[in-house]
Amino acid sequence: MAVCVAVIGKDNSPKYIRCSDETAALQFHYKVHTSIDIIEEKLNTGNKMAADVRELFLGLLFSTEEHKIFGYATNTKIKFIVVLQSTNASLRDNEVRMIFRKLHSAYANAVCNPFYVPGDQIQSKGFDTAVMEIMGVS
Amino acid sequence: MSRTGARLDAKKVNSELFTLTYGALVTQLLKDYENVEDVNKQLERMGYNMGIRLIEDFLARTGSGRCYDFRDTAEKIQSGFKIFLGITPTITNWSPAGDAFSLCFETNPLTEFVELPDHCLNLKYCNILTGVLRGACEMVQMEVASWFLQDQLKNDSVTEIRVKFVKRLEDAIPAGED
Amino acid sequence: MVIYGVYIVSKSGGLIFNHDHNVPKVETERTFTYPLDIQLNYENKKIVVAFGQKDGIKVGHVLTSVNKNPVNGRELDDGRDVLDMLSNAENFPILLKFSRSKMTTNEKIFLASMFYPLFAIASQLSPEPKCSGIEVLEADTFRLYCYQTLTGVKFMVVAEPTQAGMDILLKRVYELYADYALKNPFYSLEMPIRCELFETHLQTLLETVEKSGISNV
Amino acid sequence: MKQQNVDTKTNLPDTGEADECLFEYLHAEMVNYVLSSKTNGKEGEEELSPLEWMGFGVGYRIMERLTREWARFKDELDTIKFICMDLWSSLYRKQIDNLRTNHQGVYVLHDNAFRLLTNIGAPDSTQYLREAPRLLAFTCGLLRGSLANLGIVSTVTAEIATLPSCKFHVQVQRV
Repeated sequence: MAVCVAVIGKDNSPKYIRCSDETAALQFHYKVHTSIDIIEEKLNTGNKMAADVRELFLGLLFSTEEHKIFGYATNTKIKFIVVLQSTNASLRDNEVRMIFRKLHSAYANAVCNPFYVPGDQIQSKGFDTAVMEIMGVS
Repeated sequence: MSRTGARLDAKKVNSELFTLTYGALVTQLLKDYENVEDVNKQLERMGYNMGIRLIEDFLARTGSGRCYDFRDTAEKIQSGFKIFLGITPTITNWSPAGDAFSLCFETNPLTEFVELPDHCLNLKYCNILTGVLRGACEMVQMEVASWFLQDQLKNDSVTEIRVKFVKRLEDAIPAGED
Repeated sequence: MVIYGVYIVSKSGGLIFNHDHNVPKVETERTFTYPLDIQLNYENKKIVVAFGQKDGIKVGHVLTSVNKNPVNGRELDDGRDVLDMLSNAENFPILLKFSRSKMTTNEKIFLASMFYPLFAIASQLSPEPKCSGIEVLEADTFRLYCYQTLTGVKFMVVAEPTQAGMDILLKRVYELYADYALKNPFYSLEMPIRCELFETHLQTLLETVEKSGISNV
Repeated sequence: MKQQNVDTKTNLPDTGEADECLFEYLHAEMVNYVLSSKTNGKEGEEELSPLEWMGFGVGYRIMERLTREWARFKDELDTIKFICMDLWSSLYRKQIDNLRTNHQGVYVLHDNAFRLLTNIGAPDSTQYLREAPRLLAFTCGLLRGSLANLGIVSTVTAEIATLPSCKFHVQVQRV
């Protein structure tokens, strides 16, 4: 299960961050920021790597002893970052992809709320629920 | 082209186009009017204008006949929702006199993505529906009133529209039907 | 098989659309010598044959041109009074063209508003309630078919008595109305229908029915 | 619209999807609303910017959904092609008929029978030519919004020569 989920806007500022353990929030925020740079790098590798990054799922960004950090960037230049525990048994590739698909679809729904102004912080019960599901809390 | 993505489902996308366009309209109205009540009224009025045209589309498509009983009307309205919004509201809570009933919705394409912000609690987001009902029924010479009793956007478990028969518009009834 | 025309009457009884489809043209042109052996009268802003029917020129026909110049009211385009001209021997021999008078839009509006109460009377004559009103009106030279929608709009078609399937045609016209008048955002309800697209589709529909029958629409 | 039996339609399971025609009716009402609102009482050019703005929001949002299962776009032209083919055919029933570009940020999208014009314009008709731009403002905005969300800032204008065809001019703003 994910321990931290973040949505980063077009301008690289966080639009949403949620951690399962709020006391460790600072540590996760730091990881998220590091990830942004790695994602930017992946997306800006020029045309040589273009074939690789045509997929929205960017795979493992980096890992530490405790955590594995995965990234995903939409066609609309929104980035999703998910932090998973390294010890977590369920780290198979398509499960991670599934998490991002869920996240992306929840994000698209939140954007389609006519009262959401694109670029604002995401404050949506529907999105919260989806993130909670991903983090395995309810 | 080597597209990995699936083709888009045109029917679904079209439905979303409608949903999003309606959302854009509601937020535009909220910008244009200071008073939320005025937004509700404007939505109703626009619904009325749509209803008076939509009814001909409904009649030409279904070839359905005239209603001589309000229960009949309720069923026609239900099938109208089915045809135009792809949903079948349940008909419940008949008044003892048989002149009022409720339409209950579990889902509704209009509100598919909507989360009402706190400052809009007086907004009747789907008020266009009451206008459509009024316009459509008026064209078949029936005056009805309708209003929201429950609204899922306001945390009710269902959305409930009350529809009440007011009168037959005798003057407008075409020759041969009175 | 001939369809003569289509009319649409709004629920308040006003003519909102008419289309002359295949109105037979009756025209006769010939040279006359003095004195004119046909009696002409000026009425309703037209010069009309009052008496002296001959050679295909019938009482009620209208004088439409003199020496190939069109007649407007009782004058030619250059302002000469036609009746004065015809009383003067110097102007003869003269070439006159007569034709059956066409209904003006005003006359059509008038007739449509007359049909409205007729329809109402017909439905009152019915011994049973909920009568459809006039569905067919029959004459030796034509039949008029009428279909009233639940919203009170009347669709009418005038056709040769032998033309079949006109009830189906009316339903198709109703659908065209729903598609090309009501879905046209610039069309307001109850107002005259002036939508070219409606007209072209109607024209095509009528031609198809005439050529290959109702089963092909 | 053909006559259909009620039964065939009502027996289908609920799709929760709105019928296509609703968008057209709603759009017509929005046009009327914008024209009748107070700023439009004055003389001069019709103020259609609220329509454009509503279209922008719709385009922006719908793009988020439509590109969800789509591989990342290679470049600008790839994006425009997506708009002409996939977006257009699902929103307006057919693809853009002709796309031209000067390869310097100008794209002309030509639709021979634009959905919102097909109910009013007979081929080569000049009727409604003056009023027709009202029916395009929303779509101009929708295009601009769609592109904006994909990272392409642009201005979009429309041009009608003969109904029901029209052209959308997209001018990409380079930074």
